[in-house]
Amino acid sequence: MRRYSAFAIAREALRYHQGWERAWRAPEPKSSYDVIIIGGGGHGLATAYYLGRNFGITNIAIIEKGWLGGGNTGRNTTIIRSNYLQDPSAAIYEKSRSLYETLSQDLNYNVMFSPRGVMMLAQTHHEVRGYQRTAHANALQGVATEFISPQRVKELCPILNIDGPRYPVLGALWQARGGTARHDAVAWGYARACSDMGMDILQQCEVTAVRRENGQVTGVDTTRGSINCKKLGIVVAGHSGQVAEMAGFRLPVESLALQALVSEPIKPCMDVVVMANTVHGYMSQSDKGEMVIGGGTDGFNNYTQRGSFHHIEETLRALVETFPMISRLKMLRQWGGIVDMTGDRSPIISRTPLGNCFINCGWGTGGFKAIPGSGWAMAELIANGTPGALAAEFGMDRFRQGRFIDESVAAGVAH
Amino acid sequence: MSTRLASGGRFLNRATVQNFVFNGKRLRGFAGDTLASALLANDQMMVARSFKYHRPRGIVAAGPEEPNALFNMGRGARFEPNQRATTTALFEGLECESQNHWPSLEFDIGALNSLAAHVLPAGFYYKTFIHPRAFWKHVFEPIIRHSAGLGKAPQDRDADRYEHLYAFADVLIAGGGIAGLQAACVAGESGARVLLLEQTLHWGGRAVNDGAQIDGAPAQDWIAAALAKLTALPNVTLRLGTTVSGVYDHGYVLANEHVGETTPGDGRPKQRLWRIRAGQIITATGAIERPLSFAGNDVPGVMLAASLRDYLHDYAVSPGDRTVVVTNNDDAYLTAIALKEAGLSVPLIVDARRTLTGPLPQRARDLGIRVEAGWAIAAVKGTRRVTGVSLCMQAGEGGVIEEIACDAVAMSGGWSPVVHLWSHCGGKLLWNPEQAHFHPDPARPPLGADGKGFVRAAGAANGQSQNACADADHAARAALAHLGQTARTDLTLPVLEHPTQAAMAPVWVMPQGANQKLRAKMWLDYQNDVKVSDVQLAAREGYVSVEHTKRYTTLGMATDQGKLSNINGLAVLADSLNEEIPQVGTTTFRPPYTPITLGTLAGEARGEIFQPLRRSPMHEWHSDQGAYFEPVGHWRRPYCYPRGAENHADAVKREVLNTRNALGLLDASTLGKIIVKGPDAGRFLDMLYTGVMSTLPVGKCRYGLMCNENGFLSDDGVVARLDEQTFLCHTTSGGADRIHGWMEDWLQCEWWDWQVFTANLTEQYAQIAVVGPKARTLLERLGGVDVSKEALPFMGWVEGTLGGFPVRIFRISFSGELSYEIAVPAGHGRALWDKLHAEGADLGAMPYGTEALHVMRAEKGFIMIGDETDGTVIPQDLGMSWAISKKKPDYLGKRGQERPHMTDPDRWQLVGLETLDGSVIPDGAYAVAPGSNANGQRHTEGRVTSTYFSPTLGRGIAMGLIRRGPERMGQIVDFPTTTGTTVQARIVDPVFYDKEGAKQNV
Amino acid sequence: MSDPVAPLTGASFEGYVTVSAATAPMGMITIRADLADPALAQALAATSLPLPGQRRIETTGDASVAWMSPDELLVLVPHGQLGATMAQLNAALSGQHALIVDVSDARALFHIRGVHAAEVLAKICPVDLAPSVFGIGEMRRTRAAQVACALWQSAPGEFHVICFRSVAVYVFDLLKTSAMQGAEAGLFHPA
Amino acid sequence: MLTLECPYCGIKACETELAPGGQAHLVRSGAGASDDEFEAYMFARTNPKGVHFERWRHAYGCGKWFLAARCTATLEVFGTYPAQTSAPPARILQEISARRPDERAPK
Ligand SMILES: Cc1cc2nc3c(=O)[nH]c(=O)nc-3n(C[C@H](O)[C@H](O)[C@H](O)COP(=O)(O)OP(=O)(O)OC[C@H]3O[C@@H](n4cnc5c(N)ncnc54)[C@H](O)[C@@H]3O)c2cc1C
Ligand SMILES: NC(=O)c1ccc[n+]([C@@H]2O[C@H](COP(=O)([O-])OP(=O)(O)OC[C@H]3O[C@@H](n4cnc5c(N)ncnc54)[C@H](O)[C@@H]3O)[C@@H](O)[C@H]2O)c1
Ligand SMILES: Cc1cc2nc3c(=O)[nH]c(=O)nc-3n(C[C@H](O)[C@H](O)[C@H](O)COP(=O)(O)O)c2cc1C
Ligand SMILES: [Zn+2]
Repeated sequence: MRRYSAFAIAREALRYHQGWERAWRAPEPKSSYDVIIIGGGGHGLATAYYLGRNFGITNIAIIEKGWLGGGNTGRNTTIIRSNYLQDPSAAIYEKSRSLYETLSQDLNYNVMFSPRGVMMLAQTHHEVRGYQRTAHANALQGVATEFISPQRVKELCPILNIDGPRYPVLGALWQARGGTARHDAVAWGYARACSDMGMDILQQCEVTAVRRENGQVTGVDTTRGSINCKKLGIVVAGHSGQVAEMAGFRLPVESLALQALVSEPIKPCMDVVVMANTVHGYMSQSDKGEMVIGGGTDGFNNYTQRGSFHHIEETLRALVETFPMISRLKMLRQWGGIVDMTGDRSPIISRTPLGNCFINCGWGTGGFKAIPGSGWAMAELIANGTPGALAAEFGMDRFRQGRFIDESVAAGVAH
Repeated sequence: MSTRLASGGRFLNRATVQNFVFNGKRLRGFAGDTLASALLANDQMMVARSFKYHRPRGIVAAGPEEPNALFNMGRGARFEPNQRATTTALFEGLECESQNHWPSLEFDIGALNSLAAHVLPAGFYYKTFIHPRAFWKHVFEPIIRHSAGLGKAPQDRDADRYEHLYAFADVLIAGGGIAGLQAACVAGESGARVLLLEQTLHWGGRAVNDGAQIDGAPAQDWIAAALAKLTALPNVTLRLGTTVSGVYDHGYVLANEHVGETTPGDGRPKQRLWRIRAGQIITATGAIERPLSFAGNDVPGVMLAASLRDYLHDYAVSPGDRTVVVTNNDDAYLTAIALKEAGLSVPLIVDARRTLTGPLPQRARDLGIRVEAGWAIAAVKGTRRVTGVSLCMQAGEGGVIEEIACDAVAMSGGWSPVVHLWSHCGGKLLWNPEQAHFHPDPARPPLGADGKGFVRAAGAANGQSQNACADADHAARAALAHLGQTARTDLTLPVLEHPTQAAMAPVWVMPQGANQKLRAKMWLDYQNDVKVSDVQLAAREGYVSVEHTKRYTTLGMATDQGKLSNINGLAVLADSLNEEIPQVGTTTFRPPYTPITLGTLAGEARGEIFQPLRRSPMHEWHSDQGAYFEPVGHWRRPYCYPRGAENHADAVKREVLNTRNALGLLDASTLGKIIVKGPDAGRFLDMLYTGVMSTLPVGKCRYGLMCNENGFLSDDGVVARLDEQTFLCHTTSGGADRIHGWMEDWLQCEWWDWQVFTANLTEQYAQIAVVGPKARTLLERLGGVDVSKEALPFMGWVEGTLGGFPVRIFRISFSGELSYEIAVPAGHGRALWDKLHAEGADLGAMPYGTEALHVMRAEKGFIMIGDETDGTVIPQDLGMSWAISKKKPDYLGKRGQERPHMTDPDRWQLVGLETLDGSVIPDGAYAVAPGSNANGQRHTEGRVTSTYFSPTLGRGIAMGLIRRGPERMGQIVDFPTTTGTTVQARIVDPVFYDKEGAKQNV
Repeated sequence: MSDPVAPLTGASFEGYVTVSAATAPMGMITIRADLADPALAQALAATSLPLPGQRRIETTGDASVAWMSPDELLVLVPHGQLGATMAQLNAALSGQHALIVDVSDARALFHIRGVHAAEVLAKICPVDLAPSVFGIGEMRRTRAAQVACALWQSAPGEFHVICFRSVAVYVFDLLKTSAMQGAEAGLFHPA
Repeated sequence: MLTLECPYCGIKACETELAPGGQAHLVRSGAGASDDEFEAYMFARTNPKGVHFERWRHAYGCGKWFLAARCTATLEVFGTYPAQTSAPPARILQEISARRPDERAPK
């Protein structure tokens, strides 16, 4: 693989950039692989990458029905943070966040991780107590967060109206090294690194059946033919229910539409990520200048990547009240993604009823930030057949036991 | 030079001059101008700088597809960035300035980027700025961010207002060109409810400037007649200045009406968002002309041919004195002819087609215009405005044949139907190779609730511009048929005639064999600076899906959303991949069609009516007393009532002590009050609550807990039995609606054969808690009800007339004091409240707020939903097994509570916590246990749930959930704080005050 | 005993329509019973109230009765008649499975009058209020922006809206904002 | 933005007047249910990409729960019916098979 650098660009500039090679190969499927990963989103690609990097397993196919990164990885609001309340969540999200810190260097692909800081506003006394609780938990979990005053909130984000008559800002949970990253670059960077290790990325290739024998997976049928494998990882987010059904088991998952929108670009005016959960809105400004805004989730099962408009309206109502100056920015584009919500809204990284088949799903509205950590933990599970410490609590059996990982308890939401 | 002609301009009212300011210069236009036409009339060729390279940019279009002419407009509280000049009506006093440059439009430091363009190709930042790591956040990203963005960020709160409107129609028609008008006539005259919305301020669309004839007369005549007809129909609603922004599932449509934009401050809403439900939607949105890709096609003065014609006809503006026309189709000849007829010079028509057969080229030649077939533009000369073009053969590599001086270039690459509205909800497209455009595929429309298509395209939007009237007629009839309405058969179809146009020839790169150097100067996306070479680079690097190309190059992601660039871009991509255009496909069309301000989308919901604020009947009294409120759901409840210089903590302390020692009054009106009645009411409540309610005697109250099916505690409250079949269930303030819904859910969906009715009477009653040792004295003073211990014992209730008020009095206590809760019809609430204060003044009556309430209940060890519970806590964790019936076969949550994790003896359980040093444990603190887990996190063994300074005890008290807590009475646990210190606390009984209950039971 | 107070008693606003809060409390009674049960119609007849059809509001004299759901009616009477009507209903329905409750104090009532009354409501209610569609005597439960409401038209250009008491100020503010001079949209009648 | 007809009021309600309530026809497993039954009742959902039977409440209307058959991939609606129904009515099933002859009956 030709390394990317400023020097390489300068050299290429002299010949009109004719010399760049493909970022990832476009191979024909082989008849068999050691591991097949279904799903070319961030989580699938990261799983393959860490299987190669940490376990030396490279005879891998990543099968993607559309274009890689075209699922939720390509349509999320890119918030990265690890200020979760429950221990298992804080562990995997912090692992992930710390991997993001060096991801550009690890992948030799600039994913533009921007640790500009994430604040979650406390706008009711109840929320204040909730975030103080999270701050205490984080301190014990090794996650650097603090509860900050309204004045500090205003300093960090001057466009915020902290004395709104309805919900004055009473403080915020602040994670200085949370932030954003360029979502597409995360998928592309992993893909390039996977391809470089010899893995096959098969795009426009939909898995249509999972072949099984004696409680084991033998391979998959795809729109580009049948492919055998020794182990199978299912990492398809919103389509987890579909693929699990092909594999013969049912998940505690429902697929719902979650929306987002961007404004037209304006000059930089907001250097941090702000989440206002009382009024249900969150916003950041991308490096291109658009305000990136998350909308709400539909309450009904939905596989259209659209979602109902009233959520956009509710979100904007909240944000216009929170950031009055944005009323004169314009919505440029709105879209939706299909998120997979589990019974406790926390993810699943788990063995399945099939011995050599593993599933990673349920990241719902908040799994972009988890991509490196989840890939790391899923690789461990696939390679060893048993979960490591990071994934241990995320098994599917927790629903039967009532051992939920519930993040909603501290006034928090998941994005 | 761009000027206003002495006469003409069909939209102008020359009698009204309008003064405006651009970049500090005072300029003049006329009423009827757009900002763009007025700027052109003032020879303002360069109006902007592009996003990435800061290239000089001029106006290229006359409609919403304009990518360049975006301005900061207005000032102060009416400042708005990124206003598109071509769709902004000029008004007196308008102020605007160009964007994305420093220090000025003409001299811009950022333009240096342009020099470095060759090291800043698509995606360059993915490949660089990787090392050293810290540089990204501190050096590279700030530089990138600094140069990002177009307009400035507004500063102040918006001075304008916006509103919404719901509308309904059988047939909604988007676009008031001849297709839209014809569709409206057919549907309207057939009696359907029709809504016809046109984004511009004029009806008729392109037909007039395209020289169309209808029924043998100029199109204008037919348009006027159609409008007259439509205006007279009561079932037809017409709107100009209203853009259809988005089509959503089940016929939901958003449209953005521009109401008061040109009259700032006159009190009208600035914009109005129409939220429409339509049975059928006809998208008659016309087509958009495409640019051609030749080197320097972005120099100010290069314009779309039809737009140039529009400026000429509509606003009497000629963007150039000498205009070279470059085209691959006949339509652009209309522009050349129009220029010539206006007395302007057209030195050359460059036509990429090898042979020209149609009558239009002939007419141009007849007018003396030079026409060169098979030619192309090799490059445009000039930087801030066009000074000339160099010409070459289209089939070649760009060898210059000739150079011509000119000050404008009119280009036409063909037309793309506006298929956005068709596509928003999933309508699919077909490629038409003759027209080289995508048009709606009638076999794959967006599907409505009935599974059938609910959008139809008509006219140019359907690829049927030459046949627009008949096509629209057809669409309207199909729409009516779908709705089950009969279309009138006696209407005559207008006969539409256009100047005959010969076939166009797709031309994606000009010249065909252009080398890399030229391709790096051919702009596809003007605003985002995406060039032909960028798309080719993306293809080379494997970003071959059209979606990858879009994201890698940002093609089509600018504020025009690719209205100009998309088809050209994907043609270049297809060419690079050696694929056909339909195989490459389009990117996804998403709402809105043109950007809408967020204020419009938020609508009227600002300030006072941002959200409903629920007020108790005594709300005004509380505000008058200077209460500090806290939100509880949408309610506002007084948190405390500070007096004088008191801070909140002092006020709470006073309120607690006064209540404990004398008399406190609490507005408890927000408590949920739900009536449950019927022969099966007892049985029903036994399923709902963990305890038994069916055995509650009439006249008595009982405390109960409700759980969800997972077993987690969801609400609590006191139930009073009113009569044999009737119970009154109190819920938490935040829980009333939820619990009422929960009850109805079970009654309607699970136990629908049980005879139970419910009614949520929360707001029927004001409720006042009269609390403290003097409570009885006060009620006795009011008189009318025997409130003695004997007549109304603890956990009893009575009904009567207290001091003249019809009341129900409950003897319940959440504070541990002697306490009465008085329910009175809400219309009497304020009067009773006033009376209690007046009569109780000498007894020390004082109001207390929610915080004093919380403190007092914590002193008593009473749990609070939301503090002791958080959705993961079961009643067993709270030592409330006494409130759980062991005898009942079932209740909601019982099975959930039997799962292994719920019965684990290691669960954290409720205890009291007494700090060793008397301090207050910080809110949310966790108790640590030795060691760490496999993920390196400290072990914990509990957490505080409520922690207060107790004014009664003069020290910190807390409740908390501690692993095996109740077994560990007297042990010490450690609570590290976030400041690095540790608070130690002893595990004690959670009841800190009056353990025997002597005080409340007097 | 003091008289009960209606929310925003008599407050009124002149915009391009007139919005006013009821000047005195209205007696309102919720009846929950199976409306399909003939016994209910009989009982109502005993109190000289008709049984309204689906989504109808019927008025006889100064009493009205509205269909709220298949097992719910809302009776509106002058406040002075509240007690008597309650007693009559209780008597007529005694022995049947029914719930009769006074909700007078739980509600706020507004009147919207003027040719553009329907349009003002169309700004906040997702209901087709075109004269050709929404007739006189139809009772519609829906939402006014973010809260529940019920509305009906008693005569052309004369609408009535009921909402919960706690949000009376919110609904009044909404109506005032929608009815502001200059905000005419010309939806059903030219502006 | 869905519209669903409330079978009680007979009006086409806007989605914003309704509250969604998840999968329909779940059979409650209370005390005494096996682990499997209880887990399935609480968590296992069909989540089909296709026809889904689901619960809705006419929350800003009559307050009644009703059931709907709706396709989650196209949002097409096959009909609504009262909540007091233990299984999809024949009328609805016929409508589905008429419009979707190839669709596998949802489990
Ligand atoms: C609007 C929105 C905003 C969000 N905001 C945030 C945020 O701010 N922060 C955050 O952390 N998270 C956020 N998320 C969540 C985050 O996007 C997801 O959790 C994450 O991207 C999931 O990644 P993934 O790789 O698991 O799934 P995806 O990226 O969806 O990848 C799954 C892939 O599987 C493929 N696939 C499916 N079925 C098949 C099949 N049969 N055969 C082959 N391939 C198949 C799909 O095509 C898809 O590409 C947001 C999500 C959305 C929708
Ligand atoms: N030469 C060509 O290839 C060509 C191409 C396109 C159009 N035409 C001309 O167009 C005529 C066809 O008429 P037509 O009515 O189909 O198209 P039209 O372009 O004349 O009218 C479309 C109308 O829709 C409006 N519109 C577009 N998007 C809108 C939106 N989202 N909301 C509201 N309004 C919107 C436009 O402002 C315009 O007035 C022909 O007579 C011909 O003159 C010619
Ligand atoms: C963080 C982020 C920023 C985006 N910025 C833009 C933008 O500047 N312009 C734009 O047109 N779309 C932008 N998009 C939206 C994409 O164009 C696209 O709508 C989204 O990725 C979903 O894909 P789809 O609309 O093709 O289904 C952005 C998306 C994300 C996730
Ligand atoms: Zn209903």
